[in-house]
Amino acid sequence: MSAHDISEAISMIRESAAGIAVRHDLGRIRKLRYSVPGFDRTTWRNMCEMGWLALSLPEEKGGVGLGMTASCALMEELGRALVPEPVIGATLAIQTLGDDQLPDVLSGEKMILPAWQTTRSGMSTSDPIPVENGTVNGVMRYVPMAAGADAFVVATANGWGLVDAHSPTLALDVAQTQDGGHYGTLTFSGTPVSIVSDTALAGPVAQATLATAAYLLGVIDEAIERTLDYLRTRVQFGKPIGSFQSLQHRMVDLSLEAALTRASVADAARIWDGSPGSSKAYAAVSRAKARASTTAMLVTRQAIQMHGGIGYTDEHDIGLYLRKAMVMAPAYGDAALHRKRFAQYMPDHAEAAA
Amino acid sequence: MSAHDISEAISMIRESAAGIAVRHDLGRIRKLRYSVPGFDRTTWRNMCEMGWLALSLPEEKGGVGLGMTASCALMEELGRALVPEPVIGATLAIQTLGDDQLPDVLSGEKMILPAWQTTRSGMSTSDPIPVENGTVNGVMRYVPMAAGADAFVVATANGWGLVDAHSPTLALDVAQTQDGGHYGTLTFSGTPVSIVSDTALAGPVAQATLATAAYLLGVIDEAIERTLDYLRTRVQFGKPIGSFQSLQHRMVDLSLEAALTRASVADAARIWDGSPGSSKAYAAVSRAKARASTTAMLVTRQAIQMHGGIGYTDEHDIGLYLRKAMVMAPAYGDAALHRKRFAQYMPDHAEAAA
Amino acid sequence: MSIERYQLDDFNALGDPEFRLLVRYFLREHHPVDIINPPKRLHWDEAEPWYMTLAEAGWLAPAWPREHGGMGLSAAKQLIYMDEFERFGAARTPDHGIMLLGPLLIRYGSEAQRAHFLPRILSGEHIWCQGYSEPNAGSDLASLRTEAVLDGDEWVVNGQKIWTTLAGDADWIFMLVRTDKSGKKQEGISFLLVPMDAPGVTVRPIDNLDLQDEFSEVFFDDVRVPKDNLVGEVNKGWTMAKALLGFERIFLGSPRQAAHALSRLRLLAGHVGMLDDPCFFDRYTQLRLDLADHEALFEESADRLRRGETLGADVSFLKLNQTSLFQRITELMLEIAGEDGGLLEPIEGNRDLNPMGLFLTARAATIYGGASEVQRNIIAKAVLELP
Amino acid sequence: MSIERYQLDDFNALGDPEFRLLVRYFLREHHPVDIINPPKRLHWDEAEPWYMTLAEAGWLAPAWPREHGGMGLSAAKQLIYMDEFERFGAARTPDHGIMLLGPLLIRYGSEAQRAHFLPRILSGEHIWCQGYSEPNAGSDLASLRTEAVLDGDEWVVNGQKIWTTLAGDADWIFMLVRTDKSGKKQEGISFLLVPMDAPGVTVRPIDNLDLQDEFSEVFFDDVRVPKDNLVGEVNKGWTMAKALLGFERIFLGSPRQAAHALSRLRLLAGHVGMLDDPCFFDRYTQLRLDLADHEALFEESADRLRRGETLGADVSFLKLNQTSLFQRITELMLEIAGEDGGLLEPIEGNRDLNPMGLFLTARAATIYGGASEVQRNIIAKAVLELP
Repeated sequence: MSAHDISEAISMIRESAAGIAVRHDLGRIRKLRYSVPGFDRTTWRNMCEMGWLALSLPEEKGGVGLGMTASCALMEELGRALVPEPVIGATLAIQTLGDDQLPDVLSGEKMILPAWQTTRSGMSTSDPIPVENGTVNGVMRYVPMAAGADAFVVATANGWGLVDAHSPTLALDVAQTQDGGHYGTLTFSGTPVSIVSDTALAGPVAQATLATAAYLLGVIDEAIERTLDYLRTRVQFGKPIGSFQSLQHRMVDLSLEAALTRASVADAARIWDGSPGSSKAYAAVSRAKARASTTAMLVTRQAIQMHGGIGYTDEHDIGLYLRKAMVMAPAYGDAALHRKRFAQYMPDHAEAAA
Repeated sequence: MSAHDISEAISMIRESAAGIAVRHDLGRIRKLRYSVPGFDRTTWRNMCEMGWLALSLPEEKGGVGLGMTASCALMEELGRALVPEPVIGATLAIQTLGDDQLPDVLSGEKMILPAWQTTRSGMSTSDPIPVENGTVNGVMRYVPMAAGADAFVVATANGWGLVDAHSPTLALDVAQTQDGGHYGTLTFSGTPVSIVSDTALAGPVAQATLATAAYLLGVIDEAIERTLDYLRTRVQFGKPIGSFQSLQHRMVDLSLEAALTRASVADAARIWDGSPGSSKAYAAVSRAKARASTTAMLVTRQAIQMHGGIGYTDEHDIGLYLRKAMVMAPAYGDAALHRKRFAQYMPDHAEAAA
Repeated sequence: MSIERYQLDDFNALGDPEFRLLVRYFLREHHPVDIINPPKRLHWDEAEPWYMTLAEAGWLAPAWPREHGGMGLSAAKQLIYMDEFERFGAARTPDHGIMLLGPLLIRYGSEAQRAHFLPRILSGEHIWCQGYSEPNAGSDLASLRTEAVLDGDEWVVNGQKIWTTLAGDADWIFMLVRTDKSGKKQEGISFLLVPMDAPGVTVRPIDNLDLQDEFSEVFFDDVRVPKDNLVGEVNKGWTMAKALLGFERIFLGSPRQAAHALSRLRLLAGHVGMLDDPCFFDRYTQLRLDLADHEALFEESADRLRRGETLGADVSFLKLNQTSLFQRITELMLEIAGEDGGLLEPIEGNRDLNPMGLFLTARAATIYGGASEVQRNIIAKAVLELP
Repeated sequence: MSIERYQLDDFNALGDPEFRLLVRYFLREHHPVDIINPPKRLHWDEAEPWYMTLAEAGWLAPAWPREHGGMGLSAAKQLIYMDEFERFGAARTPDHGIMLLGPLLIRYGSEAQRAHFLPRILSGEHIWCQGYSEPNAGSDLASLRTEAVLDGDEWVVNGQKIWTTLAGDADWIFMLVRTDKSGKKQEGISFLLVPMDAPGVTVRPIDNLDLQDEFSEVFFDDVRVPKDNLVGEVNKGWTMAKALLGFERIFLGSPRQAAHALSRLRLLAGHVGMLDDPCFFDRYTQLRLDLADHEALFEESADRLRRGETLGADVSFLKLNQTSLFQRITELMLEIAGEDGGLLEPIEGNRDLNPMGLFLTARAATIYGGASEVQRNIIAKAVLELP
C-alpha cells in the first residue's frame, strides 16, 4: 500500500472506531465495570467484523495487512473511550495460531487469549512451562479478561499450546482490577494441550507492548481534553480556574508530555513497520512504552487534582482514566523495565561517538 | 550554660557577625574574587579576635565552649554574606592541633588549614598517607584556600602532621573555583612533618560538614530574600512579576525547601550537641548536608531564572550565590554520598517496625 | 488497668513522659484490635465501641476544658495525645462534634446551647457532621449559597452541601448558611445547627475514588429549625469558623500519614524483592530523609505551640509538604508493584500490602482541607508578602 | 574538492541524501578544526576565517533566494543544512545579518536598501547586531522605550538596548524603536538601521554568568541617521519583526544542544567512574529516552515544514522541552562531578570535561529567546485555548 493509502486507511479506522468506542458516553463502560467477564460479547463480534483483530495480520492469512501505525491509531481511539474488550491480548493470540483456528477467532465466534506470564513483570523473567504427554502443569498469571475466553494459547517450552478454557483440569482464579476488569490466574494440572505453533514470544509481545502504549496515549489525550474542558468552565474565586497561571502552566507541561508520547509512539510504529523485530525496533517500542506509562500516570494523577473534590469521586468519569492508567501502565512491562530494555537493545555507542 | 544563655550567645554571635559579614554589600567579596589567596588577612584577624574559630572549642583549651548550634548560627551569617575566609577549614584544623600551636592560630597570627582528602569525594575513600623518617610523600587534594595558609595539618597514617606551607619540598598547585576561591593540590616529596595529634578524622570532618550545610543555609536564605525583593519590584507586562501565580507558587516551593533545610540543620546541630559522635548524630549531619546541598542548587538555579536576563550577568550579585552553591554543595560530600551515609548510620529498622 | 484508672483530675500535673506512657497504655489496653490502622474512614457502627470506650474514660475531648467534660489538656499534652494516637494507628471516630463544634460552642455558643449539646456529644447520643462545602464553593468557600431565611421563629433552609463526611451516620449537622446576600461574600454567613431527621433533609452518599462511601451530598428543601439553633451572632459565621482554624491546622501536617505509608512501602519493597535494588534503595532513602526533615519541621511548629505561641500562615507549609510526601511515597509504591499495582483488592489479601488504596487515598490529601494550590496562594501573600 | 565545486546553481535539484553528503564533505574539508564545538560564542576575529570561507563558497545564506546571493534552499534542504552543521559542531558566526536582517530586507526593504546592504552582508563587510531588548522590555518586549524622533531628514535616536549579542564586533545594528507613543504599546514601533560608529553610540560589554563578554548594553545619545534608514512602513516594526519569527523558531528547539551535552555527560561519567553505577545509569538512560523522544517530536515539526506547512504556536513546545532537557543533563553533570563541579576551568584542562561551562550556559537557554514562563503563557492561550 502507498503512504497515501495507509493514511486513508487510518482515517477510516479512526472513524469506524468512533461507532463502538464512544468516548463522550462512558455509560457502557461503567455498566460493565466489576462484572465478569467485564466486557460485552456482542460488541466483541462487532469489533471482529470491523476487522480490528486482523489489522496487522498479513493478507494471505485473512488479515488487512496494515502495520503497527494503523494498529496504534485504533488502539489510541480505544484508549480514549476506555474500551474494555481485550483487543490487545486477542491480537497477540492470533499471531500464535495456526490457519485452521483463525477464521473462528477473526469472526468473533471464538475468543482465544494468550497466557504467557509466569510472574509479575513477566517481561523480563517469564519461563515457559513444559509439555509432557500432551498435557501441561503449572501456573500462568496476569491474563487480562481471562474469564471471557473460550480458550487460551499458552506459552510452553514446546511452542504455543491451545487449551480449552472449560477444561476440568484448568482452574481459573480471578482478581479484579481498578479499571473494572480482571486478571486471571490459570492453574494447569495435567491439562490437555495441543501445540499450534512455534512462533517466538518476543515479536508478538513487543507489538502488544506498543499497542498498550498507544492505548495509554488515548487515555492521556482524553484525560487532558476533559481536564481542559473542566478548567475552561469551572468557576472559583469569580473566574474560570483555567485562567489561573499555575494551572495553565501545569497543563502546558502535561500537554508537552502528551506530545512527546504521541511522537514516541508514532516513531516506534514507523520503525517497527520499517524493520520489524530489529534491535532498533525493540528499543523504540520500549522507549514508547516507558514514556506512555510514565506520562499516563502523571497526567491522570494531575487530572484528578485539577478537578478538585469532584475528581475524587467515583461518579465523575475522570477517575476512570486514572484507574485505567493504573492497570495499563504496568501491563507488558512498566517504565523501569522498559528503560532497562532500551539500554540493552540500544547501547549508547552512538552518543559516545558524537 | 543554660538554654537561655546559649540562645543569648547565639544572638550576640549573629549580631557581631553582621559587622564583618556584610550581606547587603558584596563589594569586598567581588574585589577578592579570583585573586590569590582570595581572602583578606586583616579580616581574618578580626574574625579570630571575635573568637569565631574557638566557638565550639572547650573552654579549657581557650575556646568558647559553645556547641554546633552556635557554630551553625555563625556559619549561616557567613553564608548569607558569601564570606570567603576559610573558617570551616581552620575550625577543623584547630581540633587536630596540640595546645602549643593553638594560641597563634586562635589569634589569627598563623593560619593552619587541614589537608585530608586524597581523592574527589574523599569523604568515602580517603586514604591517609604514611609518615617515614619524619617526612611524607604523596598528594592531598581539594584544600580550600590553600594558598593563604601558613601551614597545613595533614591526615597521615600516623596521626595529624604539621607541615610548613613554605617547605621547599611541598608543591602547591592552585585551581580556581567558581566562587572566586580556589582548591589547592599539595604534593609532598619527602616533606618534613611533625605529628601533633591522633585525633580521629570522622568527628571534626562531620562538624565541618554540618558547618558547610549551615553556610549553604545562609546562601539559600539570602538567595530567596533577594529573589523575593526582585519579584516585588521588577515590573513586566504592567505589574510586578511577583504577582504572577506561577512565580508565586515556585517561591512557595523554594521557601518550603529552605524551611526544611533550616529544620534539618537545627535538628542535626541539636543532636550533635546532645550526643556528639553517635551514629544518630552522624546520620543527622548527613541528612542536613544532603538537604542543604540539594536545596542550595535548586534555589540558586531558580533564583537566576526568576531574575531573567539580568540574573545571567556576572555583574548582578544573584549569580554569586549560584557560584557559591556550585562550590559548597559538593564540599565535604555531595547529596548522593550523604544519602548513602545516612542509610549506613541509620538503617531503617525503626520504620520497618512501625 | 481498669478504665477508671485513666480518669485523672488533672492530666497536666503529670510529667510529659508519664503522660505519654499513660496514653500508650490506655491505647494498648482499650483500643479494639480489629480497627487499628483501618484502611478507610470508619462508619458509626464500626467505630461506636471505641467511641463509647473513650467516652467512658473521659478521653473523648482532649482539648475541651474540664468544666465541659473534656480532658483540659495543655497544648504540649494535646500534642502527645495526638502523637501517640497516630503512632498507635488509633481509629478515627466520627469526631466532628468533638473537634469542631464543641470548641465553637464553648467559645461562641449560648449557655443553653452548651448545656444541651455538649453532654450529648460526650455521651455519643449526638453524632455530628459538618456542612461547609457546596458544589460551587469548594476552595472558594465564601461563595456558599445555601440560604437560611427567618420566618417567624424559625429558620427556613434551602440549598445543598457536598463532601459532608459520614453524613449518613450523623444525627445533627452544623453548617454555614447565607443569611444576607448584600455586602461582601465573606459577610452574611451564619452558623446553624440542624437535626438530620428534620423534614426536607436528604442525604445522597458519594463513593470516593477508593470506592468508599465516606462523603455525601446533603440537600435542604424548606427545612425548618428553631431560631435558637443559630450559634453566636447572625452574619458572623464566617469569622467564627475561621477563628477556630487555629490549633487544628497543625494536625493536617502531622508526619504520621507519611510515616505509615513509608512503612508500607518498605513492606511492599520486601514483598516484591526490591530492597536490594540500588536505584530503589536510593529513592527510598531519599523519602526517609524527606520524612525525617518533615518531622523536624513539624516539631518546630509543635515547639511553638508548646511555648504557648499561636501558629501563623506558615503552618500551611506543613500540610503542603506532608501531603506531597505522602503522595510521592504512594507513587513509588505503584512504580514497584508491577501488575499488582492495578489490582482492586490488597495484594494476596494482605491489608498491609495495599498500595492502590494508599495511592488513591493520597490523591485526596492535596485537595481537601485547603487544596495545595490554595495553600500556596495563602503562603505567597501572607508569608512571602508577594504582591 | 576545491571550494568552487560547492558553488551549485540549484541545490534543490540534488536528492536529499546527496545534498546531505555535500554539506558533510564541505564541513569536513573547509571548517577550521580549531573552532569545532566552541565552548563560547565566537567573536568576529575568531570567526572571520570561517565566515569568509562560507562567503566565498556562497554558503552563507541558506534561506535567501538565489537572486539575492543566497543558496535558495527549500525548507527540507534548509533542515538538512542545519542538521549537518549542528551534528558537525560547526561554529556559529556573527550571523544576525544573515539570519534576521536579510530576510526582513528581502520582504520589507526598499530596492535601495536591498541593493546596498545585502551584498555587504554576504561579503563580510557589514557585521550586524540586533537591538530589540531593553532593561525594562525583556520578556515584555513591546514595552520598549528607546525612541526615534524625525528631525528634518534624520531620525534622532535616544535610549538604551541590552543583551545585544556581540555588539562590539558589529558595524551596524538593526533595532526596534518607538516612533509613536500614543496607542497600544505594540503599535508605534519602527524598524531602524544604525551604524555603530555613528556619534552618540556607546557600547558597554556585559560579562555573562560563564564570564564571557557575549552581550553588551548599547546606549544611544542623540544619534542621527538618515530618514531612509527606516525599513518598511513607519510604526509597523513590531508586525514585521513578528512576521519573521516563523521558520527560525524551530531552531530554538533543535535537539543538537542537548545531544551535545548528553555526549559530554557520558564522557564525564566515564572520567569519574560512574558508568557502572546503576542509579546513575538509570538516570542517564532516562535522559537518552528524553532526547530520543525530543528528536521524534522535533522531526514531526520538521516534517510539517518539509511539507510546506507553517508552524503554529505549538513550536514553543520544542523550545520549552529542549532547554529543559539541556538543563537537566547539565544538572546531572554537576551532581556526579563532586568537587570538580566547582572548578572555574575545565577539568584537567580538557575542554570536553567542562560541566561548569555547560551548566552555566544552559541557565541562559530558558531565559533568552522567550523565557520558559512566557512560552508557557503563549501555549496556554494559543494552543490549549485556556481563558
